[in-house]
Amino acid sequence: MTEREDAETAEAERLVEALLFASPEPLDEKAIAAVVGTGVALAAVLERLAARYAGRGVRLERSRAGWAFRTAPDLAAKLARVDRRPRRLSRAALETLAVIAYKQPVTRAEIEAVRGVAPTRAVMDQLLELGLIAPRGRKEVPGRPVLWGTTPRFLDFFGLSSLDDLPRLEEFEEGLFAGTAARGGGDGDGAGA
Amino acid sequence: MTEREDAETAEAERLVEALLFASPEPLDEKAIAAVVGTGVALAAVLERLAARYAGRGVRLERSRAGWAFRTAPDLAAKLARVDRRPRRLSRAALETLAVIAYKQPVTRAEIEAVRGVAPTRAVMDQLLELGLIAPRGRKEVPGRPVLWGTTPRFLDFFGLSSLDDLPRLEEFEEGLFAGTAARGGGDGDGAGA
Amino acid sequence: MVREEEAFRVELGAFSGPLDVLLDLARRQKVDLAGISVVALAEQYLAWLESLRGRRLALAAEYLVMAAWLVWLRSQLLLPAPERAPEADREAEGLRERLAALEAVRRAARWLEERPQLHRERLPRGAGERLPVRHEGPVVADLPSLVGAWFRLAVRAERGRVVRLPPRRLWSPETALEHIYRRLTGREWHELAAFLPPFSCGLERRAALASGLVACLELARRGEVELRQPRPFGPLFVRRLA
Repeated sequence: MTEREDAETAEAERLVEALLFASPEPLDEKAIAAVVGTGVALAAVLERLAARYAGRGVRLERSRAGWAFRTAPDLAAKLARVDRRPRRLSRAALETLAVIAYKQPVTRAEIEAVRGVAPTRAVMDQLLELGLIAPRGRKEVPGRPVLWGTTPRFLDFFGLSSLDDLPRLEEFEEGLFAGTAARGGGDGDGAGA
Repeated sequence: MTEREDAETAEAERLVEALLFASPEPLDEKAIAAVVGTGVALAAVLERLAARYAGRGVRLERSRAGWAFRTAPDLAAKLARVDRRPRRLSRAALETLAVIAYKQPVTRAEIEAVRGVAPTRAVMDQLLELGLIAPRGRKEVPGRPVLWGTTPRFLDFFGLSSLDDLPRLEEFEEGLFAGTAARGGGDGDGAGA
Repeated sequence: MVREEEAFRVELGAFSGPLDVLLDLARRQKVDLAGISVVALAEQYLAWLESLRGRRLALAAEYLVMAAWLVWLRSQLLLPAPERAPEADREAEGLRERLAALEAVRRAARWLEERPQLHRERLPRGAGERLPVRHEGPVVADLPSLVGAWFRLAVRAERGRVVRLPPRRLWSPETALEHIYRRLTGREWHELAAFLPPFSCGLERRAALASGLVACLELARRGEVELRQPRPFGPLFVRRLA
């Protein structure tokens, strides 16, 4: 390779590098050639560029869609942004926890029957990790599914002294629908909850 | 530097490279440290990374907005079609932006005093939408008008590392008053100048 | 303020306001701005304005205000120094300074324009990657949201069951009136509840009781029966009048 050819290849490599960096999508060799021109040995340029990025934090990857820069897979876990703000239990987690709290011990299938959807693995894992639920043996039916119940930590978490402190829907229904006759007693119940 | 420290720095450099490559917006050192950790000599790592990319198709740029990879300006002509978002700022927008950059914090009325016309709503909207200007409180005069200033994105947009990179306004005035004595007005009104 | 700036520019070319026109005229004098003749500038401006009026272009008030001021300034500057209004020289100097300041800002704007701009000379990463977020903050939830979640589920389950039930049996006031009137005999008091149909569902029973009460009130209005309720919200008694 002459010195001039060398300089041309180096320049083409810079251009391809910038092009693939700025492109929103992977580019195939035809699209790259449209920018770089046809006077360049594109395959060789791409190979050199890929070699330059080998082992770096970013790699030049080739897929069926074309060439693109991607962060090195081994860094994925370290690149995660850490969010230390408090976050609320998701609606799905709250519902699952509520069914377990009110109906315990229950199987996953029973939770699904109430909610209409089965709790996801991620939700169950989160509740377990938080120590809010625990297995309570198995139900003696075919398949022997695990029964779930709440833990002492659950009471702590919600500031309850016992499970009896959980207000029941019926108490409210009496108060709401049975008219004033029930009001006297209903109020007292509600206050204790 | 021990061999181990060396390996750690190299790994931190890969991580910072991946992080900055993944982000289209500049990241400041605080944001980078949040991912890389504080046990690293971040300034040195960034310096090494910037040196590694010097002369490449992509450069590591530093401004008050933070660090960001950007394509090398000399390749612009060939890359013109890659980014579909180039939007030319109108002369009115550029002049308004110049007044804000030099006189900040500044009210609309003060911009009007310099340009002879108030910036239109459309111009202010465009500058705001591009994230080049932002309100900087209010001026404590009757009516409490909003004060405007430029943003870190303004620096990134124009490739400035800080507002100090702006030439002093007096430099632009140079030559405007040259030869005053010699030219002293033909009709007598310039004599006092 | 010249709000019409945008519309106006179409008619007046590249000028944004009268100061812009004056700067352009001043630069055509080809001397530095400090040495510019304000008298000549005023005359050029007025001539320019006249040429526009000849073409019947609508002018914004700002251009005419500037014209009026320049006419005054020119007339003052043409007077011998002792007879001039003392502020005239100051005004002329002020105008030169404003033109110089505008020119400097224009040059600054041009300098900015020529910078290697983002998305023009310097492209950002096109395919930014969204980095994963790892939550390490505490998880919070309160009792009201837990209980609320349960109540929503329970009510939804209840509604789901209602769908499977037969349609509600309702006792209309007309039916109730006919039913009670036919069965109410003798002069004794009868508890209204005794006349209700054997509905077991609470809601249906309460609806029937309401219809029964309406029916009894109608009968009482007609003078057919009288009603008695010994205590508030207690049972209702009804008997036929003679």
